[in-house]
Amino acid sequence: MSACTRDEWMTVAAARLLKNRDVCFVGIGLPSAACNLARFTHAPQIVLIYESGTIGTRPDVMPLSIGDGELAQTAACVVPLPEIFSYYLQAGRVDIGFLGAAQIDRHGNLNSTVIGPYEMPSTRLPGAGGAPEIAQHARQVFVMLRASRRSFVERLAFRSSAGYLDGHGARARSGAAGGGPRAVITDFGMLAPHPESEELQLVALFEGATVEEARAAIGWPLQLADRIDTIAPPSAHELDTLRALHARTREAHARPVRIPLPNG
Amino acid sequence: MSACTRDEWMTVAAARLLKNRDVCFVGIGLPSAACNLARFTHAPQIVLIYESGTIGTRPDVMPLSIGDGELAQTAACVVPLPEIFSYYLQAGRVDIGFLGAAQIDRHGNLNSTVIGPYEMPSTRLPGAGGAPEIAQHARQVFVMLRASRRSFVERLAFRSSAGYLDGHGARARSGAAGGGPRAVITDFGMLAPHPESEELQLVALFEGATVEEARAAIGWPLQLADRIDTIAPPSAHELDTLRALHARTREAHARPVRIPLPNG
Amino acid sequence: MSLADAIERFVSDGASVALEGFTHLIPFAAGHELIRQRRRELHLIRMTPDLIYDQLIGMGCARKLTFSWGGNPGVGSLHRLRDAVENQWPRALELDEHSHAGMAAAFCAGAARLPFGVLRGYLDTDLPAHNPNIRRVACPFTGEVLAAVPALNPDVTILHAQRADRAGNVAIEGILGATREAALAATTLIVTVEEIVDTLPPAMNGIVLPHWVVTAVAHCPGGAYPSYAQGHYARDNAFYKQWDEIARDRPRFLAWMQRHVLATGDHRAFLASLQQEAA
Amino acid sequence: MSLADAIERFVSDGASVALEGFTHLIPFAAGHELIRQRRRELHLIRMTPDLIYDQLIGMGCARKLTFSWGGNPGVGSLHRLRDAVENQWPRALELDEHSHAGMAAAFCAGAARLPFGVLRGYLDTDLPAHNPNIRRVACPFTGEVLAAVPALNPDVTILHAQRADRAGNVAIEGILGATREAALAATTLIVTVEEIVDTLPPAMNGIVLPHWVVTAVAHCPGGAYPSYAQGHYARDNAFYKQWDEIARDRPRFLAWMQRHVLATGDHRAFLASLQQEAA
Repeated sequence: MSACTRDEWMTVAAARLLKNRDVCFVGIGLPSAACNLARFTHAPQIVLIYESGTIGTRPDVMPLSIGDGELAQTAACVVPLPEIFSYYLQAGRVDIGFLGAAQIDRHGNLNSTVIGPYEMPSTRLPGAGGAPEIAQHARQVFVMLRASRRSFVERLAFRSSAGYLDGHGARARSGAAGGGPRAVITDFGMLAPHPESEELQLVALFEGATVEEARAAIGWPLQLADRIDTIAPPSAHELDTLRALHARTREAHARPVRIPLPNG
Repeated sequence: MSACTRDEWMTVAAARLLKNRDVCFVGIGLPSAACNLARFTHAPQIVLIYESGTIGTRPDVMPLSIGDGELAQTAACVVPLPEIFSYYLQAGRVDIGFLGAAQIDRHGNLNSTVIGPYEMPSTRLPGAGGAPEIAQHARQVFVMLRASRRSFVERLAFRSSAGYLDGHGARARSGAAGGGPRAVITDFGMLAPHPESEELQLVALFEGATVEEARAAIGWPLQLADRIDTIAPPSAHELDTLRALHARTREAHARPVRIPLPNG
Repeated sequence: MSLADAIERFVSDGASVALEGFTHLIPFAAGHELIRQRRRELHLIRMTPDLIYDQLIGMGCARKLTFSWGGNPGVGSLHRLRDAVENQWPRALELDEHSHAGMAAAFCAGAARLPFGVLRGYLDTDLPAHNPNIRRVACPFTGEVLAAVPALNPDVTILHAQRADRAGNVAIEGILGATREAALAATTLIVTVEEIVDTLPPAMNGIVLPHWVVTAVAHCPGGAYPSYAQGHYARDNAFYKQWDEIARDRPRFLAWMQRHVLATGDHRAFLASLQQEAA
Repeated sequence: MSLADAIERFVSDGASVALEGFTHLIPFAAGHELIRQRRRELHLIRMTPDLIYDQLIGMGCARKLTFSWGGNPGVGSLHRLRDAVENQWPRALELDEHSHAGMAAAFCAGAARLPFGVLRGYLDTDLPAHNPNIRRVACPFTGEVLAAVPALNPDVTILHAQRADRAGNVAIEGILGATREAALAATTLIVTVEEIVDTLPPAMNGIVLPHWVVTAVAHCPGGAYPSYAQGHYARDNAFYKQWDEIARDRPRFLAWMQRHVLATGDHRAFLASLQQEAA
C-alpha cells in the first residue's frame, strides 16, 4: 500500500465495519466518506440515509452539507425530515448510526454542545442535532473521532447524547432501544466497550500504531482488550477508490457556482 | 324553472350557501353534488377536500366513492390521509364540513353508528368515519338529510358526532374549535340553530313547501324562526348545470370497466 | 414470491392483518388468497372495511375488526359486516371502532413506534364509552386534555401498488389513504404490484416504500380489481353496485364466493371467472 | 407583492419567525430583507441556524433562538452565533435548544395544532436539565414515560420555493427539511419563489402548499443563494467556506453586511454586488 493519512485509514477502517445491506444514518465528513467508500467497494447495496430526508441515496461525489442537491437527485426518495426521525430512526429501522463529537468519555457518552457551563460557555459548539436520538435508537453507533486528551476526556462538560452512561448495564436499564456505541474509530485504531463494564477499551491498532501512542491520546487510563487486533492498512483498491471519490468531490466543489442573478 | 326533484332542490340550496373561496371538506352524495355545483356556477374558486387525501380537486364528473381516480387526477395535490385530518381539519383550515347521518336530534347531534343498543344493534350503520372531528373542527357544519320522523328524532340511539349537545352554549363550553351545524338542508327547506337555545328551528322553506309538511317530517315539536325565508326554486342555469353534471357522471359510471385480466 | 406463498408463509391464523388502501389500491387479490387458504381468527384492521372485508367477514375469517367506517362507498351497507354484527353470522365479530382521525393517529403512532397517538377528537361522542382504546392524555405544558389512541401495529400489512423494482422498492402513485403509515407500522409487509420493473422512475418527493421495509413483493396484475390502480385500470363502480345485491343474501353470497374465489386457483383465475360470467 | 412589502407588512419587531429550509431552499433574500428593515427582538426559529441566522444574530436582530444544530455544515462554527452566546455580542441571545427529532416533533405538533409533540427522545442527555420546554408525558395505555415538547407555532414562517402559480399555490421539489411543517404551523406564511407560472406542473403526490395556507408570495429569483434551489442553481459551497473567514472577525463581518446587504436595495442588488466583487 502507498502511504496514507490517518484520516484515510480511519475512513477505510470504518468502511470495513459496514455490511452490504446495512441501513446507515450518515453524517457529514468522515462518516459520509466511510459509507460511500463501503458502497463503492464491498457493500454496493448499503442503504444511506441523510437526516435531510434522502433515503437510499447514491451520490457520485460527497456532499459538503447534509443536504446537497446531489443527495436528492440520487435518492430512492426524499421525505420530509420529521419522517426520517419518526418513521425510520425512532421506528428502529436504522442499523448503524454514525456520530462525531467534540468530546467522548470512557463510556461512549458524547458532547457536542458546550465546553464550560451551559449558560456561560467558553466554547459554544454547534449542538446535538440528530445525535441524541441516533444514539438512542440506532441498532449500533459507530463514533469517528480523532484522538486527543481534549476530545477523549475523563468528564464531559455536557452530555449531548448517551453512550453507556456509567456502564455496567446502565444503558440497558435506561430503556434505550439501540445498542449504543459498538466501535470508536480514531486515528490510532479502534476502541470498543468491555462486555461487562462497558468501558471503552483498546481493541485494535492500525498497523504501526502503538499502545503507548494510544494511551497518550486518551484522557483516561486506557484499558486494553484481552486481544488487540491489528487493522491492516488500506489496500490499493480501497485507497484508490477513496482518493478518486475525494478527487471527484474536490473537483465538484471547486466548480464555480454561477451567482443566480437574473438577466435584464 | 322546470320541475325539479327535492334532491335537486336540496343540492341547489346547499350550493348557494357556499362562497367562492370557501374550503370545503366534502362527503360523497348530495354534498359532493352541492359543492361541485357551486364550483360550476357562482364559486369557481371553491376549494374541495375529500378525506381520501385529495386537496383542491376539480372533478369533471362526481365520484361514486370518496377516492375515485378522477379526484386524484384533478387535484392540486394528493397527501396521505392522516395529514388531511391533522394538518388541515384539526389545524382549523376547513371552513365548511358537510355531514349526513341516519339520525339528527334537535341540537344537531348526529348518529351514523347504530340503531338500537351499541352491543346488540337492530341496525348496524357504517359508523362515524370522519364525522366526529369534522363536527368538532370545521368552522361551520352543513348537514344534508332527507326529513322523516325516523331521521329527525327526539333522542339519538348513539351520538356519533356532536352538534350543540344540549344547547344553550354547551358546545362552546366543551372546547370544540368549530362552530357546529349552522344549517340543516332537508327536503322541505332549511333548519338552523336558535341563537340562544341552539335548538334547530325552521328558518326557510322551499317555495311551495309548508310549515305543516315540515312539522310532519320532524320527530320533535319543530319551532319556527321569527322569520321564515322562502328558498327560490333552482334557476334554469343551476338546474341545467346540475343535470349536466349528473348526466356526465352517469355516463362515466356506466362506461364498462374492462376487467384487468392480463393477456397470455 | 407468489402471492399464495407469501400468504402461506407470513399470515397465520389469529394474526392482526391490515389490508389498507383507501378506495384506491385495495388489495383484493390478497384478501381472496386469505379466504382460499381459509385463515381463521384474524384481527382485521382497516379504516374503511370495503367489499374485501365484507367477504372475509362473511366467510368467517375474522374474530375482530378495527375500523372507522364500514360501508360500500356511495352504495350503502356492507351486508356481511351487518349480518355478523347484528346476527353473529357466521360468527360473532368483536368491534374496535374509531373515527377516521383517531385511526389515522393510531397508524401514525404505529409507524413511528410510539405507544399512543394524540388528537383533538372524539369530543362529546359516544364512541369512548364503548371503546376502552379511546382515552385521555393531558398536555404537560398547557394542561389541556386531549384524546389518545393506542398505536396500531399490525402483525401483517398487505398493500397493492403500481410497481416494484427487483430490489423490492415499491412505488405508489395517487390516493394513499393510510397505506404508507399502515405499511411502516407493520411487523411484516407484503405488497402485491401491477408490475415489477428493473428500475423505478425517478421519485424525488414521490411515495416509495424502501426495499428494507418490505418483506415480500408478489407480482399480481389486476390485484386491486374491483378497486383500481391509478394509471392502470379504473374502479369498477358497477361491480360495487352489484355487490349490494350479491351480499344481501347469504346463499347468494356463499355461491358467489364458491364460484369466483374458492373455486379459482388464483387472482388471474378469479378475474377470468368474472369475465366469463360477464360474457 | 414585493418581498420588501411582505416583510414590512407581516413581520413586526418581537415576532417569532421561522426561516426554514434544510441546506436546500434557505430563504436568504428574506433574511436580508429583515436585516435591511432593521427588525429587532425577533425570536428566531430554525432547526439548523445557517449563515442567514448568523447574519441576523450578528446584526442584532434576535432576542431568542430556538434551534437544534447551529453550525456551518461541513465547514465549522457559526462565529456570530458563537460570539452572541459566548460574549453577548452584539447582545445576549436566549437559547431554546432541542435535538432534531424534538424540534421536528414540535413543528409537526404545530402544523397539526396540537399543544405538544411526543417522541422517544432526549434519553439520558443533559438537554432537559437546561430547557424547561422538554418534559415528560406518560402513555395512557402502557404507562411508558416519553419525551414531550411544546408545539412550535411561529408568528411568521418564511420559505423559498421553486414556483408558485398565480393563485398562490406553491410547489416545492427536492429536500424539504421541516419546511412543510413549519409552513403549516405558522400564523402567517410568506414564500419567495424562483418563478411564478400560470399553472403548476401536475403534482399528484408531490409537495404543494395550497394557496389558502399561503399569506403572500413574492417573486424573488435567486432568493435562496448561496443556498440552492433544486433544478435552478447549485449550492455555492465555496461561499459557505468563505463565510467562515468573513464571520470570524467582527469588523470584517460588519463591513461585509454593510456593503452587500445594508447598502443594497434588494436581493437582485445583493447578487449583483457579489458578482461585482467576484469579477
